[in-house]
Amino acid sequence: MYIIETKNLTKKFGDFTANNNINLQVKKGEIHAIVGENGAGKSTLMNMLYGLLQPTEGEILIKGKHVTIKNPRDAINLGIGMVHQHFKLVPTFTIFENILLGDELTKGIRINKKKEIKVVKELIDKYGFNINPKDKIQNVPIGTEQRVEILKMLYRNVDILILDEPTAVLTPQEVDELLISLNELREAGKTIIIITHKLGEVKKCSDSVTVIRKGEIVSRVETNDVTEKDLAKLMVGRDVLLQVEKSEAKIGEKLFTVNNLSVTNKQKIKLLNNVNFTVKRGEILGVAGVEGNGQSQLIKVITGLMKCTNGKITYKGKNITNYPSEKIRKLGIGIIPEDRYKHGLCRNMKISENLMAGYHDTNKFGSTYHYNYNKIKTNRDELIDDFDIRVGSADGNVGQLSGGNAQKVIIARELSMNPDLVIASQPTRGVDIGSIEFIHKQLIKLRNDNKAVLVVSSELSEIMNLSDRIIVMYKGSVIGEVNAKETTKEELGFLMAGITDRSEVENNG
Amino acid sequence: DTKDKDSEDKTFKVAMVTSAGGLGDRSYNDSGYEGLKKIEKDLGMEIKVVEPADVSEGEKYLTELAKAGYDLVCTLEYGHADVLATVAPQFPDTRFAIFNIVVDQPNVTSVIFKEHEGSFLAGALAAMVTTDESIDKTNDQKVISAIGGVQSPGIDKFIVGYEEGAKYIDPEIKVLKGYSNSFGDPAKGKELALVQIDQGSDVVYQIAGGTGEGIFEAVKDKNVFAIGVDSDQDYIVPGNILTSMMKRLDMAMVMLAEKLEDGTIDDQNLIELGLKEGTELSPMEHTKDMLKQEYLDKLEEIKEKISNGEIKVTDVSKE
Amino acid sequence: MAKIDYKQISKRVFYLILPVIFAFIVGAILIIISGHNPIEAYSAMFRGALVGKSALYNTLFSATPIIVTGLAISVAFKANLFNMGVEGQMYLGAFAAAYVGFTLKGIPTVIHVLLCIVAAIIAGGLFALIPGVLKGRFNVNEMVVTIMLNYVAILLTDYLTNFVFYSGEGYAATYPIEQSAYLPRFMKTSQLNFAFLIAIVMVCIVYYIFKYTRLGFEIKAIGHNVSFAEATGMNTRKKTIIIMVVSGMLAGVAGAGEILGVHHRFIAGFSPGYGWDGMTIALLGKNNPIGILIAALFFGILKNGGSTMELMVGVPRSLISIIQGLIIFFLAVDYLNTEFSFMSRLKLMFRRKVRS
Amino acid sequence: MIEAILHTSLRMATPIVLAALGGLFTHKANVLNIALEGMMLIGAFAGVIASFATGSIFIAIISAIVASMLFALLFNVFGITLKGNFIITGLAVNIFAAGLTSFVLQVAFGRRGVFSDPKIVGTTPIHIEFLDKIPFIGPILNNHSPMVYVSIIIAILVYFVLNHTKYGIYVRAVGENEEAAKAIGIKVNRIKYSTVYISAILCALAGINLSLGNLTMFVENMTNGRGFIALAAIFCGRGTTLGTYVFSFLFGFADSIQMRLQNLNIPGTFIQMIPFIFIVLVLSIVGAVRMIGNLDRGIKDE
Ligand SMILES: Nc1ncnc2c1ncn2[C@@H]1O[C@H](COP(=O)(O)OP(=O)(O)OP(=O)(O)O)[C@@H](O)[C@H]1O
Ligand SMILES: Nc1ncnc2c1ncn2[C@@H]1O[C@H](COP(=O)(O)OP(=O)(O)OP(=O)(O)O)[C@@H](O)[C@H]1O
Ligand SMILES: [Mg+2]
Ligand SMILES: [Mg+2]
Repeated sequence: MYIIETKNLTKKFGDFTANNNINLQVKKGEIHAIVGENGAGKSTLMNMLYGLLQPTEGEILIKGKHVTIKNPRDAINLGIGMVHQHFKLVPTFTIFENILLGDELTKGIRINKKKEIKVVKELIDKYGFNINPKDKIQNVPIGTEQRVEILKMLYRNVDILILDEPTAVLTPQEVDELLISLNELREAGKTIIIITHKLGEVKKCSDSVTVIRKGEIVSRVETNDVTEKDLAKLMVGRDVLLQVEKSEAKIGEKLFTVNNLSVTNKQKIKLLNNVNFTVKRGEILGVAGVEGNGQSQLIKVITGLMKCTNGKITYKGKNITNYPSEKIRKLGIGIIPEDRYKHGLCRNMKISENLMAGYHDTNKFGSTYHYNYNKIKTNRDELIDDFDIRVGSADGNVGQLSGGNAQKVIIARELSMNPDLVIASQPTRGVDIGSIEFIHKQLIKLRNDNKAVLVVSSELSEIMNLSDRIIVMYKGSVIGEVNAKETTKEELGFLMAGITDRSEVENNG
Repeated sequence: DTKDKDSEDKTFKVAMVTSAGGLGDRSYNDSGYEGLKKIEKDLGMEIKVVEPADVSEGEKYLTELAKAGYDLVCTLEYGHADVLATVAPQFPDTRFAIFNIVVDQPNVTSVIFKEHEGSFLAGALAAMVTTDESIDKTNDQKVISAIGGVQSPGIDKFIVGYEEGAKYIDPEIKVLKGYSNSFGDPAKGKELALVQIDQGSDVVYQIAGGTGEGIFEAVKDKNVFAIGVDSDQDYIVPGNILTSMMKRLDMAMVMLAEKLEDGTIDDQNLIELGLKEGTELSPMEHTKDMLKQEYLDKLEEIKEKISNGEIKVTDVSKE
Repeated sequence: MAKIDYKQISKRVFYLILPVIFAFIVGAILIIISGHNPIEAYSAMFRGALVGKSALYNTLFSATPIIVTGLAISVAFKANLFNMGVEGQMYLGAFAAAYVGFTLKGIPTVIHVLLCIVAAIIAGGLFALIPGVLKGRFNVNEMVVTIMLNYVAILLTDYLTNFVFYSGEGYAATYPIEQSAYLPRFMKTSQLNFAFLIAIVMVCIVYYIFKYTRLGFEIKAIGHNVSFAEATGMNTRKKTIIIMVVSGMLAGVAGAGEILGVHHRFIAGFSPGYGWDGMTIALLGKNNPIGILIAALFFGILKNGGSTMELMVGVPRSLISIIQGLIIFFLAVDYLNTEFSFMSRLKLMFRRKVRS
Repeated sequence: MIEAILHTSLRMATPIVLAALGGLFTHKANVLNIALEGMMLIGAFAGVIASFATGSIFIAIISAIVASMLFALLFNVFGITLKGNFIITGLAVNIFAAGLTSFVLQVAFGRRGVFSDPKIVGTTPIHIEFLDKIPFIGPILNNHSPMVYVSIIIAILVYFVLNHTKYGIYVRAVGENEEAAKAIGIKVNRIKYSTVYISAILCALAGINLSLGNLTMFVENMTNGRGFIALAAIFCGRGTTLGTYVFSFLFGFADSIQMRLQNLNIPGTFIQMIPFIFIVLVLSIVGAVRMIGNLDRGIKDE
């Protein structure tokens, strides 16, 4: 008997079929992975199980019984919990308030904050997360938000836990920890559905896998029977390079230099402390580090979203300190921001409009005083083609695109302007392996064309695969620099933990 | 001209266009409407009252009424002056009337009230009672006050007349002034009045439309005097409204209708109504008994002096 | 080529007419209660608003100011800026137009009119600069500031009218403007004048800005997502100021139209709330210039027909507001979007019933 | 003098305080409630009518609340259930309320403009003995209409409800991130409805205070923009209970100062601008101070 079973579940958005006759089967007590390309319909399927979307056709059986899940409350009552791909947290609330939202602990009619904090603290400790229950969501890094989402569901004691790309924003250590906790949860009798683009994780933790392509199930296999490569092939329908090959770097002149960059905020906290580095033509410089060590601020400053309090940024010999992003883009710097839907895209605007934003004042789309809609449309169609963006309707809004395809809109926009330098922050977060391959190829091509890339990623393997040189950030400073070819995950791990002198550790250990 | 010939058996039609405040102001517009109703009752004419939503509709209203065959179209809105000057020539057979402002057209009668003169009387009376110990509603301070709706020469005309009247009786008297910035905010009116009463005023002259309703409440609560405006408002808070500076719009309307009936209206392009015919103090039904006879005599004397030009009251709206 | 979806269009029209019919039915009941004949009242309304050239012209006349205030508000609303100060900006614009209208003498009419309008644009724009700068520089809530400044603008123009440029004619109005600054009428018996053409030109300009210019693009982006707009180089602080100013400038035009076309002098308190009506118009028109034009024309019909109804039949003025309020209620509803959720809800309910 | 000014301020601020506290709920639920004005007006009207008809202040209050809630129902049906735009529905409520009050007055009572009658029973000011003994504070707080005290109690209640109860948390969650609230199974629309009803109740009290506390009459459109001032107070107070209260009070304060200054030899219109300019100045200064040391570019996403 399956704990979750769907029969010919179909979901249409207008004319577009996102899920077509899905017959999903998940056994009780297993970890079931769902993989598929961006836009394959994974989130749609899960949203139906969680009551956020209503199926167009088909049935859902939970524990063998027909159910109608009208809203999340129904789902939770049925023992289903879900952690969303795009977080659903209240920014001004604290972590504990978010976790207990809807299940507040009260004393009389008054909320018992003390008890709430205590309970949440225990929960956090139980799963070994390193977060402070009293922090406000708006002040914590995105990785913490993810953990809060998971804790929210764990607190609700659901039998079935759906995790939609939970690891996309976690550090490798955190991923390991999460996978261990998932295992523990399984031992405790819970059923887990996990969506992820990282096939390694699938191999590591799941018992069985469902592969979805273009809204249909193409295969359901036992994890032990397949390799990563097999899965990749099932997903994409062709062989995929799990690691893009790149030639020897031909380093050129200095292109972009950051000198003594510092940011001190209102509360007199140094968010960045004398950061120095240089990006040369023909190379990819990786910025590694555990999230929350100043990478976001660094990117904000060098992409013109924030002013620095000290230091100097030079590009092609020109002082561009504290330039706004408008001017920065004009100088030929492409920007791929970390927060896709906040800084990179506008959900409620058309794909074509998103593809011109940031360059909307260039004459690519007509003159400054008159847009030419033919040009705008041509640009859209070309980029959708060139960058293989999977859209339901080319005329639709970006909000309708799946996460990975939305990211490709940004990549397409920034790379199509032929930049000399690309500043890319988490460029492949939440992107499927086929697309990762594609994006990596694009970035490497840029480097091979004697241009440069600065890439920030919390994904160590991405940093190591892509970069020629890696700097590591720790507490707002650059703590070390290594050569990508010579370094090891271990060495980077130490640096990221703030340990520069390894002998010290070894002696102590 | 057929109008004169058939005047015997013809039923005249009279229309009135209200000013921005509309009916229900218990003063200006209502007073005009009173007159209109009297015209219907006493003179047997057909009447109509209409209320435009805003000034820009004036032209439409005046035109349509003229077209509909009204013999006399009166507008209480002085903002219609310009419009009337263009509409009137198009309907030479219709008689128009406008109040408080002069429109120079052969078929327009402009009726002007000398509100400053009536206000002078009100001020004089106020000055006399404010220190009268025999009245339990006044104190020994020489302070009285006035509250206007929105500050403008049209309103200041009342206040300045009032002040001059008070000073005529006693140059030392202090006249407090306030504006509620609205003709329809009674709560504000009440507070303003309370503030003035707190500062020693015991006679509050209201020239503020609906805002005045709040002023009346304030004088009732504090047991001091108010002075009403436009129509006889004494009944609103009997005993606490010293008097009302009546603008006899009702009488003026009736007068116009009478002149229409006997055909003399065509020669009347400007009618100025002074103390006798137009602006006068109410009969003071509820307060007369509190007042000394000498006050009333004094008022008569002043009236006389204004009429024969011995006293000149400033009209600030004509500068 | 995209197919024209007739079903969709007829649905849209249907849902546009439905609320009006509904409001009129409720209105009819109230008319009966007030002791009048609804058929008579409505036919007066219909005739007064639509039958005959001068009726039609008067309807356009009533629509004129609110077309422009609607546009003014839409520019700000579209960028998610709550400019509730269009009323005040319009007052200052109107005053400036009147000032130029009565101080400059002996210049050719076209030039005089243009100068008046420019003055109004400048005054409205400058007044909107205050909330714009406060929002752009200090992030002060523009809704509050504009509501407050409305009072200031009206008081200020009251002062100027009553004490500085007082005509001496006994009511709160300035000197009349020169004949050369008049916007001419189209026909003698209707107040419709060239201000309407100006309004139409404004519709075109705003349409063009929204659709074809960089500013329009940025207004849209800022309105949807400021962070995104900033990150894509739109300098949202500066643009906020600019957008507020543009909105204020349009408000100024609305004021100028009223003075040059209708009153021919500044009258204290001349606006019965055109700025507020503009808000309803902008929202009903979904911030789309064409939509605004249609919504304003509809309001024109209501207003002009409403006054005929009061004039001819004697239906109380308040009833017209009631009907207006009702129509706005029904029009506010996005029937096309709700229809589906209603249907699906019904279906779900039905399904549940069947199961249990 | 200062005591008198503060006494007046408190009285004048009370209708604004009540309406603003009501509006605070909708504000927190991210429903822009322009209808405060209309709800207040209808409350004032229904209160006066009921008081006139029954002579009972209690029935007057109940009627005001019921009438105001009926308008809230309209707002909810059109604004929330049928997904109309809040601003339009709010404006429609205002137009409708203004029209209906004068229509009923005219048709049912044959009156125009003003409805005042000796039969209308107002609230009587409360004299609290022990306040007499306290200097300064005593004279300010004493001898007010009951709604003044009610408004102070309500302010405390509102603070408690918004910050310390489940309901308050849900309201805020709905307002800040509807998706988050939905995802956890909170009935978003139900919460929104309820906030509109709460604001209707408080607006009714505000209206009662205006028509039966400050005055004992109804005058067409007597709210005179107080609903919008209340809305402004909410925004000025950045949506906090205390801030909303303080700014509502400041409006009353600035207004009563203004009234006392009218005897100075400055044109009255400039004096009357004081409250409005004062608020703008306060906000600008607060804003400017907050901006010091700000490093982020761009407008804040509020
Ligand atoms: N509300 C919507 N309206 C229209 N189309 C939608 C909507 N939501 C999703 N889609 C479309 O349905 C398809 C499936 O989307 P879904 O989010 O389920 O993909 P996914 O498999 O989760 O992708 P990813 O891995 O990128 O998250 C996409 O093509 C998307 O564009
Ligand atoms: N629109 C107007 N047309 C002519 N006279 C007016 C007008 N408004 C006010 N007045 C004059 O000003 C005086 C003061 O008016 P009052 O205080 O009663 O205000 P009001 O008539 O209610 O004002 P509103 O016109 O706003 O209703 C009135 O006696 C009247 O003569
Ligand atoms: Mg997804
Ligand atoms: Mg005295």
